Amino acid sequence: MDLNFSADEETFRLEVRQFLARHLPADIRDRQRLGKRYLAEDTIRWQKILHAQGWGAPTWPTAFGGMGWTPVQQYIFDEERAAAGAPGQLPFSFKMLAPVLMAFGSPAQQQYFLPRIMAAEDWWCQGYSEPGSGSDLASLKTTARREGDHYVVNGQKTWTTLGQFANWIFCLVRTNGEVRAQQGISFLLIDMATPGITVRPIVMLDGEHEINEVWFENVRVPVDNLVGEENKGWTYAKFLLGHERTNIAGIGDSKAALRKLKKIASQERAGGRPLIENARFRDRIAQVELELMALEITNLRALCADAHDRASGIQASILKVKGSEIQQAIAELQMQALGPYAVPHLPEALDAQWRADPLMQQAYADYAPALTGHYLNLRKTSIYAGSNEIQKNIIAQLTLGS
Amino acid sequence: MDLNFSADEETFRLEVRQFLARHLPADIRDRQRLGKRYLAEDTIRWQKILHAQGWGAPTWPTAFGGMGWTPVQQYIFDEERAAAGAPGQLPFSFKMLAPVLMAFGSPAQQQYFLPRIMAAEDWWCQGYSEPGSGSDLASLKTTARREGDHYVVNGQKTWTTLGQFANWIFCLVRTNGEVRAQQGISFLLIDMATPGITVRPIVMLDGEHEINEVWFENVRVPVDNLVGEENKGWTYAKFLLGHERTNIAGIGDSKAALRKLKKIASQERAGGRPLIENARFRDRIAQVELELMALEITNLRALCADAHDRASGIQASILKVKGSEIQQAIAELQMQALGPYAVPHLPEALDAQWRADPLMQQAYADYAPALTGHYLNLRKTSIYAGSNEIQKNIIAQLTLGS
Amino acid sequence: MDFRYTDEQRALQDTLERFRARDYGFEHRRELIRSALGYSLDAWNQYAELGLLALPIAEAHGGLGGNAIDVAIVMEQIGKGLLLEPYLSTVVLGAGLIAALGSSEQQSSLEAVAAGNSQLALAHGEPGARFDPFHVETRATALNDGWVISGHKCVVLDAPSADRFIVSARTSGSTGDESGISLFLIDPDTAGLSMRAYATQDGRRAADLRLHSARVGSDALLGRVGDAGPALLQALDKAAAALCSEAVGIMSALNQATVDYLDTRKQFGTPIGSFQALRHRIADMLISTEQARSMAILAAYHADDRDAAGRGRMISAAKAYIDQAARFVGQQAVQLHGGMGVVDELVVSHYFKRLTVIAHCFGDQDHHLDRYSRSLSAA
Amino acid sequence: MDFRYTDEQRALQDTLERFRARDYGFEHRRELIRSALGYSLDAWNQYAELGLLALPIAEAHGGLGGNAIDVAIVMEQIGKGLLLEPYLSTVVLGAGLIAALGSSEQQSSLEAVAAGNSQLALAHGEPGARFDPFHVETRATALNDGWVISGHKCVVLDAPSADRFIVSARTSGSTGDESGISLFLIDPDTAGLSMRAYATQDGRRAADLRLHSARVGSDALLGRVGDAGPALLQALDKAAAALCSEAVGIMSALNQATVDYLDTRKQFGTPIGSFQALRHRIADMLISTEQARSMAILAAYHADDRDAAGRGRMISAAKAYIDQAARFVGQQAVQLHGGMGVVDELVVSHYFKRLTVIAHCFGDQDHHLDRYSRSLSAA
Repeated sequence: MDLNFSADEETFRLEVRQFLARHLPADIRDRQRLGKRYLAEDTIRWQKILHAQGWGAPTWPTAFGGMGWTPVQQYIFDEERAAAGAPGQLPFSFKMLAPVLMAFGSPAQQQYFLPRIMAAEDWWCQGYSEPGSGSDLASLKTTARREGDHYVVNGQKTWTTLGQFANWIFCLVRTNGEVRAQQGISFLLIDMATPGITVRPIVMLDGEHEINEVWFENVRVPVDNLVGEENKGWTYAKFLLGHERTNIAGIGDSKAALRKLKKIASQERAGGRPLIENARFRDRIAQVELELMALEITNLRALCADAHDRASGIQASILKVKGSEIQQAIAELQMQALGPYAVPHLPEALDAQWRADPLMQQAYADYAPALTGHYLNLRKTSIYAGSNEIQKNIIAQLTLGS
Repeated sequence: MDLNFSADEETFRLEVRQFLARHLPADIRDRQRLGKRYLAEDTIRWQKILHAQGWGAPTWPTAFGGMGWTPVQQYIFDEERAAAGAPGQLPFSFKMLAPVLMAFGSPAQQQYFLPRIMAAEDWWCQGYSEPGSGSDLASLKTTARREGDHYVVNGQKTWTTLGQFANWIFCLVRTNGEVRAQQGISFLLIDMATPGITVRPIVMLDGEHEINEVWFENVRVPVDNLVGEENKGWTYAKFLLGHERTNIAGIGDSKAALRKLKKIASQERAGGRPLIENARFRDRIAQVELELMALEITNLRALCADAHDRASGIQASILKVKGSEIQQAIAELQMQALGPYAVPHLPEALDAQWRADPLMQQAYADYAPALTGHYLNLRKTSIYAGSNEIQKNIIAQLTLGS
Repeated sequence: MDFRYTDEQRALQDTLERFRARDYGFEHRRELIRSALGYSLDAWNQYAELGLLALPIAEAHGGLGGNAIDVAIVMEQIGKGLLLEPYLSTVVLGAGLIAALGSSEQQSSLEAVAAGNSQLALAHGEPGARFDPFHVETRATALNDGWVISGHKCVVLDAPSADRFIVSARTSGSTGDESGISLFLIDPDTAGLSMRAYATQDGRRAADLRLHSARVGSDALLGRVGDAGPALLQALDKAAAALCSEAVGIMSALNQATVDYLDTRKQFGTPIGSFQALRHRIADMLISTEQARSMAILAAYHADDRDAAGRGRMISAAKAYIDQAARFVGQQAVQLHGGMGVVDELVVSHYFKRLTVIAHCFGDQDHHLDRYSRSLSAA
Repeated sequence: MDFRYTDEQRALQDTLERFRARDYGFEHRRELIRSALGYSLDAWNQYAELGLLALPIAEAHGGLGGNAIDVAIVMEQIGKGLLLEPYLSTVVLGAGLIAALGSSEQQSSLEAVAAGNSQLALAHGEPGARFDPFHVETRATALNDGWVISGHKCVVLDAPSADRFIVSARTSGSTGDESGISLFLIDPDTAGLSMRAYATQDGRRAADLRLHSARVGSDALLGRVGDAGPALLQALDKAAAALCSEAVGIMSALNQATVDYLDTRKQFGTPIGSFQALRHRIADMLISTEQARSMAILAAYHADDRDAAGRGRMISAAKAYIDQAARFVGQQAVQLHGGMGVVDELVVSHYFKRLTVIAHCFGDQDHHLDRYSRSLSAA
């Protein structure tokens, strides 16, 4: 047993850190640090920088342009990425669609789409959930009717994260309504520019536009855009959901968030002293730090286990449940650290160019405007990607049987 | 709205308090205070004293010898009783059997048994649960076969609390095995001296003998000891369970336990100062005190509501869940206050005549020997009388439907 | 011991329930939030007509002489309806302080409050004060026949619509002292006073105020010089108690909304309300809410007590408990609504945001737990 | 980064699992608890034969040179089997301190430990010390060619069967100082030493010791005068780390027992393991246990660190976390067993009692949370 990273791993970490220090644009880093409003441009710029370095797809196999990094190297990369304040890569493109294309896509699909993802030429969003089909995904109703060499798609998808920026969407559609729900589903790639597609914003509880409804009205999709076989989409969907949960714990981001929390608690004052010296608040920080220490080891244990162990659903579900709880707890403490200043809502302060108001400047720190909205927004983490209740169902199922 | 007790109620409280100060024997009080091993004799002596005062059955209607006290007066009586360190009355006799006899018993049964309960001439125990029939009580298997003017009882009851001291047991028995489970049950009164009854101790996790198994082998019970009608026992059983939950919150006992906790925390030392000045431990006391303050009001709201509201199962279930959680939390803090001295197990110290060991005397306070066992023992409170999971089922059932 | 409302109190409750249902629908409320004012002047006038604005003001000052229980009834309905009007700021805090400390001339201004013609805001909190009631660094210095005031007041609730501020300032002593704090009635257009208005997370309005040698007359002083501490503390306690009732109103509304959702929403072919894990969650939410309701009753009952130590214990017990319970109920209501819990278009997220804001007003859970906990070792 | 055990470690684990299954059944254990000694000398001899008693002792002193990971493997199995033998007292604490501080003559006594012929007990805790490692009021004064020791040592684990005590006493400084603490090897029959033996809540043995001017020779001193603090602290940290592994062993055994019970026990015609609320409880127990396991690994990995601050942070993090997790898992295992959880005749209550005792040994949750939390604002 050796809980230290190997010399090679430490060398790798240094290389990543130096790359980030040299190439991460300061304006992107500062927006991340201050929790400014999401800019699609940041994600694209940064992806192009990564691609130029040859690191466009750290999680992919070398056969498809990945670097063949070990899981531990990928973990180190993500930790350093988060620590430096660089954006994450688009999960819909990299962690969801790409593995499906690699496993089930045609060579033509692989050769066309994968390089475009790496080069930030395409932006993919996800067409899975529908109103009424959330945890019970197989009950989806969007149809695709074959007409010659096209499918004609009708229906509605929802919870489409960042869909307003996407030029492609991958969709689960029903191609056969006569059979058991799971057996009539297909997996389609759809160009968002196709006539008949309407994207409507859904405003979240923090007042921000992050998710969308996507409506399809007689949308014609070439049959070449079918992934794998018709009516086999449920298999691909489950495969995708398995990949969605890799790195679901978000250790790197939570470690960065915890450092930020400590910084905030050192800067905010209570009773004339730094808040972090208040034993009650400090205990709260300590409690979540312990959870995170434990989860980091739990995550690394999963990464270092052989492939068979790693695939165990229990571990992935634990990482999802605890990872989301920790993210939420840290965000809540960041907000609570503000005391009364958790109350103002200044959406304008989330704009990149906003500068603190002279009247409030001294009292209202630059990190303050984003924190309460962030807390509100992160309630989603225990709901999405298989709610924590679903994860516990999975754990119980694998332990107790049905 | 008036959260003060009325002048009459305060006068009543004073009367109760004076009575307790005058009549509660010091040796009983001290055993209660120090958590000594349960003495049946204490319960009997105290019941005789109450009876002599004319207060033998505070919770009963006047028609049966009760005092016609209001629910609030009963509450005050119990609070003062607990504060003074007097034993509670036997729930099996007073809160379970008696209401059933009053509602469904024959005049002969009422006239014979009720006065004997008040005079502490009979000690009743409960024959409800069986191995395999806990929460699912209606699946009970003990049979009573009619033979002339007797029933012949065969089977096994369990979890019979204090059964080793009882001279009577009330039992649910199956008198018809041909019908739906609930429809073939009868309610029998059985003299424990009848041949064929065997009482076997069950040792609890604290090493004490508090509960028993009761075995019936061809036990002949006169048909006069049938309560109500044959095969209607399930109705009476449910009626009894409803009464079991009155005063289930145990506010008086928990208030006394909380005072004891504060006393312990004032006496135990941490870092050279009283433990109660340690903010972290004091916060834990504060948290449970808030729960208890809230539950006291919740309980009083239920008592003061009109009879219809009071019967609402939701309120009783809340009182059971929170009441047991609070009892457990206080006992846990009492144990934790001892620090390393939570570890010794001195069962001999629970004997009434035990005097502290000279070697440990100064360090090991007189309250210490009972606390860890008490914590262990009280795990039962979230299990018995309808486990807290069953209570939540009830709340959900009444709120969401089935 | 009697938990019943009086007939008048029941009538008050019924009236407000009807008002909410009839005049304060969710879509209407969304429009109000988007409006410049942020609430409804029509509703405010109705409050006046219904006597809500005169409710806790003593009869001697033209009020109805109601008590904190009456206010609690109003606040619970404000919670259930997510009403946006500045009731707490104007009636509980503003009018309460004028009634407690004001000269007879100042008291006469309460008639305008009762009539709906005057709205007040308490400018008390300061950067770095967190929730310490006596952490006042703003300074007022006597000059000629008046006062010069300088300082920074933060997150002044309902400031943008107020026609008068009650500003706390230190006239003697040091930061943290109870004595030496004075209150001043100040017009928003006073020279030297500047305001940065903003929305709050729950869609209301507030502002930070800066006073740069703002000059006010001697008639601005509310009560005796340096003596406002105890009345201020009681006003803050009353506000905390009122928020407790508002939170309980929200929690019961959230429970109802969640129960309705679980009954309706289907997954895997059955209503999700049939899943035992969710059923037990609902049971836990109901238990928390009933317990919170008991604490809100306790807080309201003691909010009028003059004895600061005993009152403070009860208020802090209630606010600490209710903030915790509200956090649980709010978060779980969102969770059980799934994706529908985190969108703006359903009321559930608005209830949740209001509970989040309540937890950061007039002392958060840690503040009140600390205040209560300290009283244990002092006892 | 590598979480695999070595081949030797896997063999050790397998051996102990076989030993538990073959030689340490529940009924056998009950008899041992009722015996005068309270554990099995046969088992102890087997420990010696298997090399467990020599495991963490340096090869230079006749040991196997194992590390804290090896000890963790043993402790996890001790937890799963609820083994009663004084392994922690003799090997981790006793032998560990002699190895760390002893003269070569004292070190030579470790051979007897390794052979199973000597059992040790650390007499360190004192009334009022709670879990402060440097709260030592027992005094040792040099007299002629030896020492005179007076004081009270409380809850000395495994004292009744020990043939030597390691007693901490203050030779200089004041209560709470790290420096000025010395350790002494003392025979139980030393004049002036009296013992009150008793059982512990989990069926083991311990004692309070009184020293009334107990006289020992100069060769009783372990290490240099007044310098034992750091070694003592590390021994206590190692003991806490070992308990973490023991607790994780118990928690996984409890989870397994509970899963088996839920699969078997029927109510309302179906196994109670089909009720979703209970299924989610099991999921929560498994999650807690996996997280606790990670913390136990962290503690074992750092237990051998010489840097006290870094080590202490990790040990306290682990013990605070695991005490909390063990409390949850233990209480829920009892709860899910219903009535069968609170009786003596099933193993579940015995596991629960052992977890309860572990939570009160070598620092409780509050002690370790405090130690960890303080390191945050110091950082």
